[in-house]
This record gives sequence, structure tokens and C-alpha cells, in this order.
Amino acid sequence: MRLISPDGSEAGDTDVGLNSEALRDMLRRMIIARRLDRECIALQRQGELTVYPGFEGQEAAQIGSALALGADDFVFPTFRELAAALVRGVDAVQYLQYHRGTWHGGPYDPRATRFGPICIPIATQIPHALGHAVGQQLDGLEACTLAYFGDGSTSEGDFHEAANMAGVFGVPLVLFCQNNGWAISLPTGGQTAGEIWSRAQGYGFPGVRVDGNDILAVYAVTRDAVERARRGDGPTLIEALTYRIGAHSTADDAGRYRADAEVEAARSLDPISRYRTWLIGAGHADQDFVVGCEVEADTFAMEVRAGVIATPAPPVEWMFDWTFAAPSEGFQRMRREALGG
Amino acid sequence: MRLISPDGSEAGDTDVGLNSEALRDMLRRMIIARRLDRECIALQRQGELTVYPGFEGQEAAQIGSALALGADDFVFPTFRELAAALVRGVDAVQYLQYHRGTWHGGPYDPRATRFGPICIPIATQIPHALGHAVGQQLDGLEACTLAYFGDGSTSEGDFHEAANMAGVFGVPLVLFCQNNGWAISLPTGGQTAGEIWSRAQGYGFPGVRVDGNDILAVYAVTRDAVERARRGDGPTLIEALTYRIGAHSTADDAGRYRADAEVEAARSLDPISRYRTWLIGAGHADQDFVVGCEVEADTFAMEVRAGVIATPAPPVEWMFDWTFAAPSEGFQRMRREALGG
Amino acid sequence: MDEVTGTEEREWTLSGALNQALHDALAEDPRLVVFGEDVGRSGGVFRVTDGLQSAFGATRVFDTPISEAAIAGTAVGLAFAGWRSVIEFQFDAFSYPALEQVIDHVAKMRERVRGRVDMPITIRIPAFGGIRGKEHHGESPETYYVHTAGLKVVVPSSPLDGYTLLRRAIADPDPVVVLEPKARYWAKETGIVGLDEAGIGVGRVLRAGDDVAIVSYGAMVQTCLDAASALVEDGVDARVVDLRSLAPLDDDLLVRSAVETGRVVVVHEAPRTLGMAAEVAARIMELAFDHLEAPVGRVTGYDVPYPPASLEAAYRPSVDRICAAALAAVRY
Amino acid sequence: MDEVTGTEEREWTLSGALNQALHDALAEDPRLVVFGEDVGRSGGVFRVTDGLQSAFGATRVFDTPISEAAIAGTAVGLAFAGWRSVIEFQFDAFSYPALEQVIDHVAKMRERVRGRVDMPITIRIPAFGGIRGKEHHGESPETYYVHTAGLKVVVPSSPLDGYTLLRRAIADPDPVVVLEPKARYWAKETGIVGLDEAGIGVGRVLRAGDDVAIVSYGAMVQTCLDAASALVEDGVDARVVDLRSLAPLDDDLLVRSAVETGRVVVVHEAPRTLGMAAEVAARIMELAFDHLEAPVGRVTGYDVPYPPASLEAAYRPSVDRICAAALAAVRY
Ligand SMILES: Cc1ncc(C[n+]2csc(CCOP(=O)(O)OP(=O)(O)O)c2C)c(N)n1
Ligand SMILES: Cc1ncc(C[n+]2csc(CCOP(=O)(O)OP(=O)(O)O)c2C)c(N)n1
Ligand SMILES: [Mg+2]
Ligand SMILES: [Mg+2]
Repeated sequence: MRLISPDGSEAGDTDVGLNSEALRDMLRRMIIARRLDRECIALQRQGELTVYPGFEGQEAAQIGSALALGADDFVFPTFRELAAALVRGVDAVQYLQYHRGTWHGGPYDPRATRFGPICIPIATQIPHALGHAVGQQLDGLEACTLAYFGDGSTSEGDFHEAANMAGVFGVPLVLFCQNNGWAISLPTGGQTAGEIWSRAQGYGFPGVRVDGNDILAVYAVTRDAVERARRGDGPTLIEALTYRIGAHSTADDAGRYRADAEVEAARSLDPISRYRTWLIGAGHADQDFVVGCEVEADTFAMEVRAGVIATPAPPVEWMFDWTFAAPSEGFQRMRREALGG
Repeated sequence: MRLISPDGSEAGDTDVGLNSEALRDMLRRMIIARRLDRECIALQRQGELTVYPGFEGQEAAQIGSALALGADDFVFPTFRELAAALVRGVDAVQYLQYHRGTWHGGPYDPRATRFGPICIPIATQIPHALGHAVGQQLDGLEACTLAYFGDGSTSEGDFHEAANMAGVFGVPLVLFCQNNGWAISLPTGGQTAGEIWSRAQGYGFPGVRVDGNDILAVYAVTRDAVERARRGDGPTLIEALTYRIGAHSTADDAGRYRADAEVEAARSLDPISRYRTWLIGAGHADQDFVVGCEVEADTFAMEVRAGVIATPAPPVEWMFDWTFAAPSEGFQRMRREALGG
Repeated sequence: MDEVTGTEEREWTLSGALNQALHDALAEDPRLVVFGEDVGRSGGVFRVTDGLQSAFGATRVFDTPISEAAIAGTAVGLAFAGWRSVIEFQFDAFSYPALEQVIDHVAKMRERVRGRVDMPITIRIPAFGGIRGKEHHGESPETYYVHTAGLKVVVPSSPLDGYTLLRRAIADPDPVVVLEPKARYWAKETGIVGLDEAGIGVGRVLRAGDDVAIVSYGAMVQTCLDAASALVEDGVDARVVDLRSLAPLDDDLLVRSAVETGRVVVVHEAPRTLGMAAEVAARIMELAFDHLEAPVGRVTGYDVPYPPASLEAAYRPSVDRICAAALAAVRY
Repeated sequence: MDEVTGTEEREWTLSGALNQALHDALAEDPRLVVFGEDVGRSGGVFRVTDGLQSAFGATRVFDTPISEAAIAGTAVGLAFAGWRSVIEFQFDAFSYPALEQVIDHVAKMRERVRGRVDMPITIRIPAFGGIRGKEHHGESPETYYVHTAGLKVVVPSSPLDGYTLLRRAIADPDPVVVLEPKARYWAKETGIVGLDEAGIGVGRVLRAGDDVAIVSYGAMVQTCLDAASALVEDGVDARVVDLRSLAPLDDDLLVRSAVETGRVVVVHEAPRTLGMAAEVAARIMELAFDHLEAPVGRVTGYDVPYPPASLEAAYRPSVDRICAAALAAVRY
């Protein structure tokens, strides 16, 4: 499924029901997200963040899908969905506490933002999304849960168990796979001999493959899946084909296993330039708008940088403050021992 | 896929390349297996065996598939493949040591019989079969590995991880699912909303559904999968539709969750009567042959009963004798402590 | 099943008392769900969930596919949606496929999100041996759970206490693993089920005695009581302590027992190395070293896989082994 | 990488020495395979498998999909086919998805088939904290493995010993879990790698001393040596014991240390409850009670999830905490 070609020309019906303002906003968010991603990599190099997993190249997949969600919907992300987090209204500085090393997966409030904690154990967030969708079904809500995961995550038992159970229960779940071509050093071809989107059939619900670098197409297929889920028609598996332009993380050297030529070829499919070309060509925006976005992005990146650097290390008490809602006397004794000396 | 209808009439080309003797042997093995299965249930009721999981109704699925294997092939079973074990030459009395409670999953020699240990943790034997097939591929053997598992087993992560990895490596593996309609109290419809055989597509290899009560059809599809594997063309997923006539085990009361009417309907699909009708109708055997098989089955069942009852409890040393190939001094001290007191 | 509880005195089996606890908890909290393999229509392998689905409907009490990791993960997701869960793993070893979810998320999630979401999850596991079960049906998994920071672990040894501990586990805002001694499911006790019994973190003395303290939990408690009776002939007055709660441990009770008897023997079915007795021994040494007249004794399973039915008796702590250890402590 | 080993003296990092051990084992045994996530083309997150695929080919050293349970299960199946495996789990917590396979089969299979098939499987796990890693990247999983009967567990604390222990683990006919202290991967040591060092089950004394024995393993050993040096100022002569092998434990060395010093402190990063120190303390009490002048001290991580990078230092045993515990033992 594709609506805009890599060169920016129309490849399908681009009227996905969004007005010019909303369409411009998509470009704005992609520009801001990419700028922030690059700032984070700089912050890591300068020792202000621990290992950081960049998402350059995946802006359309993340922002297009997140924009298709409503306020009542809920997201369970992996560790690479900062762009989607921004769409959900997660505060960037709070989010980056995770990479700053000042707290675990949920430094922001997952309930308030309806964006679950950053999740590192591969595919383990998918059963959480299933469970949350079961809860929405029990509560009879017209809302859904979306789980983000990568191509590599589809090899884990947790993906399978959650997808199959979601099919059995017919819960309002959207399984959104960002197939960015790589899982650290393993290309998708080494991850599976099948096609990820086609797994859905075996679970009894629809699977769809979309050009993950085409933000309009991503938005459209995700919105359809979200509506299906809210209607009570059950889960959908979406495979968004995109590409991880950078290394797996700032700790990884992709040069060891990946040819530069492949990356160059991928750059020609860039989600931002493609969408910008189309947006301006279709008369929804002009060059000034783009410049405005870039200025806004710079300012935002600088604000986030300042906020991150300003964040102090947490007090030692935090190590004990949230382990239990009802801690035992013995636990408190250990806490005192730790704080005492 | 079906070659013989429930009423014994031909539903396809029944020439699967077997001569009359081989065709008769299929009936003989099914009659003997069923008789032994019933004897085991009696032995359990009499306290000579611990909990026993019967396989009545699944004789064609097990025997038809096991007969399609060669001496160099290897099987990793679940806990319900006694009929297949007999085909592989596993000694029934040795096998039943497991249910006698005198030893664990491998009371017989898995290497000599090329029949892996009885496996209870659902789906965990499938990765073992994958690994064994990887070994066959490394050794460049023209042989394959077959994993048995049930419909319920396909919900476990281990099934998925092993199937997907097998597709990636293209190893000589046959994934043989006996869909007997139930997983203890859960009907297959509660296990998955999809079709089991169709999962294969998502892993990049063929999946096929066969009438699991039609021994000729089971034999044919398994033989094809085995030949594919030996040729180096990779894995095949076979879903054999059969039915668990009895309870999950002698400890289970199927009356709590299953309607008798369903069981009655299933009896009309019985694999033995159907095949007997066809075999005699096609002139491969006569009534005397059938009677001969029943007599042989009685004798065999009585021999096995005697062998089982004659089996003594193992010596306490056995608890320590095989934990390690190279036990430590401390382990030996604990052994002496246990045997001393 | 009774609709009313805690009222009249009657005879309970552990299975029946646990069933009543689930029934009462479901009746009390409309946002509690019970799910797992075969817990719905069939009522569970040990009948602990018998009748719950017909009483509360298939949305509150439901069967799942055979997917332990997803079962545990579903409970985590339900907690985010404001639901309280009781999940069952059919047998001890069948809780292992969910260990990643339990260790990484069930135990850590509240800390991970800085307390913004509680994890009121009860994990029921029929555990331990003694029923002539097949391999993987007689394991003692407590060490895996007790060592995992963020979990509470309880083990009832009797029907009435089973009711109390399961109700407390369900009501607890934190994840609680309830290890149900399957060898005791049909043990009987007469009384009134209720919440009067002590809560999580508190052990109990089942037999007074000042010569030696025999500390245990679960199915072994009865064996320890039998050993204590047998020790009378040797003129030994043994105290029997039922830990009830393995995490948190009742340190005060352990110290009191050590101080008052000077001799402690810990009994469990799990393999010795890093079994609960190691922790109990280490704590008693830390907290009551000067009061110890003898080393804390360990009467445990051996460091081997749980054996087949025919060897169960040789593997599990026996009255003889417990008495021998108690006498060794007394005569040390 | 050198084609020849054990010959010339040179400087080794732990990562390099482990890499050499794998290289030499692959060269020696044509039926040995190495597989896991990112171990092939990329050479591993910590470079431990660097260059092995180009040296031995993609059939002997291969990448797998992200399927830890299947990776462990594959090693079991390969053992049935007569192959020896070294598998890697990328980080401590990422070994948890395979726990069912490891507990039910890797550890039990030889016993299950009555010794007819050995399980020569080496499970490599970069473990423990200290690298400012993200959550799930700093766990100390040893208790899960040490308590599981049927497994052997070793932890190198230095490059040269890393070579020895990994070679011994690979050569062992039984499954061996090798916990590699990731904080020490780049620590340097000069010498000749070889198999002269002691084998599995044997610990070593890294610093002589008779006032108190500080017992540890892995990355903490260096911290203990630093503490021992600091203790000199307090006039305390501390012995430092590197366990090397957590299962089996070197009971004789533990007893000797307890008898000769009368005072023992055990140090590890894992949470305290049911951490290795509990077992060491319980054994020393069993085997050397009368020689103890003070309770065995435990300096460990706390019973909380491993904290974020900023709090690592407050969680892990420090020189100060170790010295305080050693002094408490000496002055008891
Ligand atoms: C259970 C588990 N195993 C291994 C890892 C190590 N790991 C971190 S990211 C990653 C690759 C994930 O690939 P994919 O799902 O495609 O996501 P991407 O990194 O491409 O966004 C791996 C193997 C992990 N985090 N969790
Ligand atoms: C990991 C695990 N979970 C649960 C069980 C309990 N159990 C034993 S058999 C069974 C049902 C298996 O169903 P299926 O795979 O269809 O095989 P069948 O019994 O029908 O032959 C279950 C849930 C188990 N043995 N292992
Ligand atoms: Mg990827
Ligand atoms: Mg079945």
C-alpha cells in the first residue's frame, strides 16, 4: 500500500480525510523529530546520554501511525519510538531521562500520556498491549491499544503468543511492525523466510503491508485498523516497510555488517523529502513553511538539550521508593541500611 | 487431503506405492496400538501405571506418519505418541516405565530407537527437533527430523520460534501437528482463530492439512514432506485433523467440558473401521486377517501387561547416577549422604 | 459452593477453601478477573476454579490458549487498564515459560513506571511434589520467585490458611505468587474461613517447643509436625514454625525461634543449594549468631532433578531425616 | 587474532581472551558450533566472537533470529545429533526467555535419558552491572542457574582465567553457564593463556591474609582486592577468595578460609535474598561452625530491581561497604 512515491509523485488517492493544516503538521512533526533524534546522538557523544537508539528514516512510520490514534487509545512502544512519543504528548526531556540513565522505562507518566513504558526485552510489550486491549474490551470502551515492535521482534515467542491470543479474544489491538530491514546486525532475510504481514492469516485476522516511508499511507492503514478495532472487529497486523538509516544504537558500528551502498539506496526513499515534495507540489505548503519548521525544530532541540543537561541524578531513596506499593518492615530495614551507609 | 472416506469408499488415488503386505501391516499396527492403549488405561485403573494419556482415535495419524520415516530419520514426540513409538521399534514395556513412574521421559534408548524422549512441557520438543535437523544439515545427511505436537502446542512461543528458525535455516524438519480437537478442556476454536496449517506460509515453507483419520493420506503427505526435507528443500508443516476419543488422560473427566454427542459423531470417523472396510473391499485382506490381528493384539497386550507389572522400582542410586557425566566431589558427598541415610 | 462465607463452621479441603477465596474475591471486586489454562469451563485440574465461570460469567473467568508468557503479560496489561488479575499456571514447571515476563515486568513494572501503576497480580501455582506426578509436575520453584526482587511469595500449609493467604494475595497491591502444595489439596480442616489469620509477611508457630525449632512451609509442615511428635520419645520438645510467607520472611519470628531454642532445622523439598533454607540459615546467623548452640540444619531435597514417582519418597524430607537433623542439633 | 595460542606472553583483555578460547576450541573440535544473536557477521556486542565466522565459516559460527528459547532448544537437539554447542545470550536478562528450556531440558536431559546422551552445551552470558547499562542489562542471574540441579556455573574474574574457564566449560560433558562480567571485558592482564589454571569446581586465593576472608566472584573480585588493600591501614590482613565456580562450589576452600580466619564476608552484586552469599554462609555454618568467630557477613546488592545508571554506584557493593563489613567481622 503506497500513496506517495519516493519521488513525491502521487501513487494513489492522497485524500485521506485530512485538511491542509493537518497535512502540514505531519511534515512539521517529522522535521522536528529528525532534528531531535540527531540532537540526542550528539548528546550521547558528549556524554550527556547513555547508549541511544536513533530512528532516522522511520519518522513517517512512527508519526503516521501515532497520529491515527485517539486520546483514549493506548500505546505500548519499544525503545525506538521517541517520534511516536512526541505525537502522544510525552515530554521529550522526561522521555530522555531513560537514556540519561536517571530512570527506567517509564520516567514519564504512562497513564497520563497513554503511552506505555519504553520496553527493551524484545517483544515483551506485545502481551502487555494484548492485556490492555482485553481490559478495554472488558470495559466496553470504544478504544484500542497499539503495540509497536520491530521485524526482529516477530521471531520471539511473545509476539506469537500475544498475536494468537488476540485473535482468539477478538480484542481491539493494532500490531504495528516497523520492518526497518535490520535487527542489530541481522537483515530481515535472516530473521524470517516468510513475510511478516502474512503471519496474520494464521491468527485469523487481517495483515497488511504498507510503505512505511509514506506517511499518508501509514496514517490511512493505521486509521483503518484503529477503526476496525474500535468497531469490535478485532486485531490487525500492520507491517510498515521502512529503513534504519543509522546504526542500531550509538554503541553499534553498522559498518561491520552493512554495506554503505544499501544505506545510500535507502536514503533515496527518505520519508521527509518525499512528503515535502508532495506537500508543496499539492499546494498544501510552501518553502517558508518548511523553513519555519526547521527553525522550530532547532529551537525545540536546544530546549530539550538544556532540559536534559539540567537533569540531576536521582536521590538514592528512589532505588527503594517504588518497588512495592506495600513494602514490608524488612524491606524498610534494608532501605535504612542502604541510606544510612 | 483425503484418500479414503469415513465410510471406507475411495476419495482419491489410493495407490501410494505400498504393496498389499505393507497395506495390511497398517491395519495390523492400528489394531495392536488401540488394544495396547486400552490395556494401559486398565493398568492405570488397577494402579499399575500413574496417570496415562490415551490416544484412541489418533492411530492413523501416528502410525501413518511414523511409517513414512526411514531408519536414519529421528522423531521428537510429545507424551501421547505410544503408537508412533511402537512403529519406531521402541519396546512397549520400556516406554511404559515412564507411566509406571520408574523413570523420566527417556526410559528407552532415544539414540538406538531414533525416537526422542517423551516430552511433557508443551512444545518444548519442537526446538529440539529443530536442533537435531540443524545437526543433520551440518552433517550433510539425507535424513530428516519429525516433531509431533498437538493443536494446543501451536499456541506456545516454542512452536513459533522453532518453526520460524527452521524456515530461515531451511533444515530437514517435518512439523507434524495432530489436531485432535482438544487441548485438555479447550477446543481448538479456543486455541486459535486461524488455521494451523496456514501458519507455515508466514514462515516461508509449505503447510498442508490432511484427514488425520485416513492412514493412507497421512502416510502420503508425510512421505512427501520427508522426501522434500531429505532433498534439502526445507521444512513442511502438516496439520492432521483427528480426534481425541478419550479424556485428556486417566486423571481427566471430559464430561465436564465436552458433549457426548460430539464424541459419538467422531466415532463415525474412526480410522480403523474405515481402513478395514477399504482394505477388505479392495481385496488386500480378508476377515481372517483382521481376526488374526486381534488375536495378536490380545497376546501382545498381555505380554506388555506382564512386563509392566514385573518392573520393580528403581534403586535410589538412580536419582544421582545420570545428573552429570562429570559429577563433582560435593555431588558425590550428597549422594553418599542420601544413600547412607 | 456457598454464596456466603466466613459465617458457619464446616470442613474444608485446601482446594475447596481456595475455591471459596476466589469466589468471595470475585464477588467483592467487580474489577477482578481470573484466567489461565482450563480454569474456566473445566474448573481447573485441581478443581480450584470449579464453578467460578458459571457463577461470574466467561468475561470474568476465562480460559486462555496454552501461552504462559502471554498469560503473565496479559495480567500486566490489564493492570495498566485498571484490572486486578488472578492467573494460574497449571503446574510448577509450567510457570517457567513465563519467567521472563514475571522477572522483567510483573516484578519490576511498578518500579519501572515510578509507582504510577500498581501490579495487583496474583499468580497461582500448584507446586511441590508428593502426588506421584510425572516429571515437571513435582518441582519446587520458590527460589526463582523469592530471589526476584519485587515479588511477594506465600505458601499455605492448611485449608483455612489457604483461604486467608489467597484472599490477602488478591487484595495486595503488589504481585504475589501463591505456591499451592498440591499434595495437600485434599487435606481437610474444620473451621470458619476468614481473614482473621495473619497476613503476608507473618509466619506462625504450629507447635510450641523449646529444644529445637523446625522451620518449614507448605506440604512439609505436616511432615515436620509428625517429626515433632516422634521426637517426644527422644525427650525432645520441638517447636514447629510454618513460614507461610517466603517473601517477605518473618525475620522477627525466625530470630525469636533461634533465641528461644538455640537450635534450628529448616525443611523443604527444593534442592538444597540456594533453597530457602540457605536464606533462613544466613539470616538467623546474621541476626542471632550469639544465641546459636548448633549450626542451622538443612533437611531438603537433593541437588538433582525431581525424581520419578517411585523415588519421590527417597527424595523428599522424611520424618526420619527431620528427626535425625533435629537430634543432631540438640546433641551438637 | 592469533592462530597459535598458549605460546607467547602478551597482554589480554577478557573479551580477547574469551575470543581466543572460542577460536582455539573451534580449531580443536570440528563438531563444535557457536551460535546466537549477532555472534556471526558482527562478532558480538562485546566482540567476543569477533572474526570467528570468517575463520571457521558460517556453518560453524552462525547468527540466529531473536528466539532465545529456540536457541537453547537447538543446542539440546544438536547434542542428540552429536554436536557440541556454545550459545550466547546477548545480556543477562535476555537469557530469561530461555529459562524453561534451560531448566526443563538443558539441565535435566542427560538424567531424563538415563545418561545415553550428554549435553555438552556452554551458555555464555555477559552478566552483572557496572557499565551504565539500560534496565535488563545489569542483572545478576546466577541464583536462577546455580539453584537449577544439573547445571554447572562459572564466573571468570580476569582475562587469563576467562580463557581457562571458557575452555574447560566447552570441554565439559555437562552444560556449563559462563557468566562473563561485562564490566571487566576490557580489563587487561599480561600472561600466557592456557589450561594450567584450575578447572571447574575449584576456587582460588588471590590475596593471602588471616584476619578475615572476603569471598566473591566476577567483577566484584577487583573491588574486594581494593578493599583488602584499604583494610591494611586498619591493620587488617584480609584474604581474598575468588570462587570462580559457583556450581559446584569449592567447599574445601570455603572451609579452609573459615577455619584459618574465623571470619568470612561474602560479596556479590545480586540482590541479597537467596543470592550466592546465602548458600556460602549456610555451607560455612554447616561445615565450620565451631571455627566461626563472627557471623558470615553479606555485602550485596539490595532486594530491588537493578537500578538505572545514575544509581548503580549506590547499589553495587563498594570498597567502603566491604571494608565496613570486614571490620565488623574482625571486631565482632
Ligand atoms: C529478549 C531480548 N533479546 C535480545 C535483546 C537484544 N536486542 C536489543 S534490540 C535487538 C534487535 C531488535 O530488532 P528489531 O525488533 O527489528 O527492532 P529494531 O532494533 O530494528 O528497531 C536485540 C536483539 C533484547 N533487547 N531482548
Ligand atoms: C508448558 C506447559 N503448559 C501446560 C501444560 C499442561 N498440559 C499438559 S497437556 C496440555 C494440553 C496439550 O494440548 P495439545 O497440544 O493439543 O495436545 P493433546 O493433549 O491434545 O494431545 C496442557 C495444557 C504443559 N504440559 N506444559
Ligand atoms: Mg528492525
Ligand atoms: Mg490436542
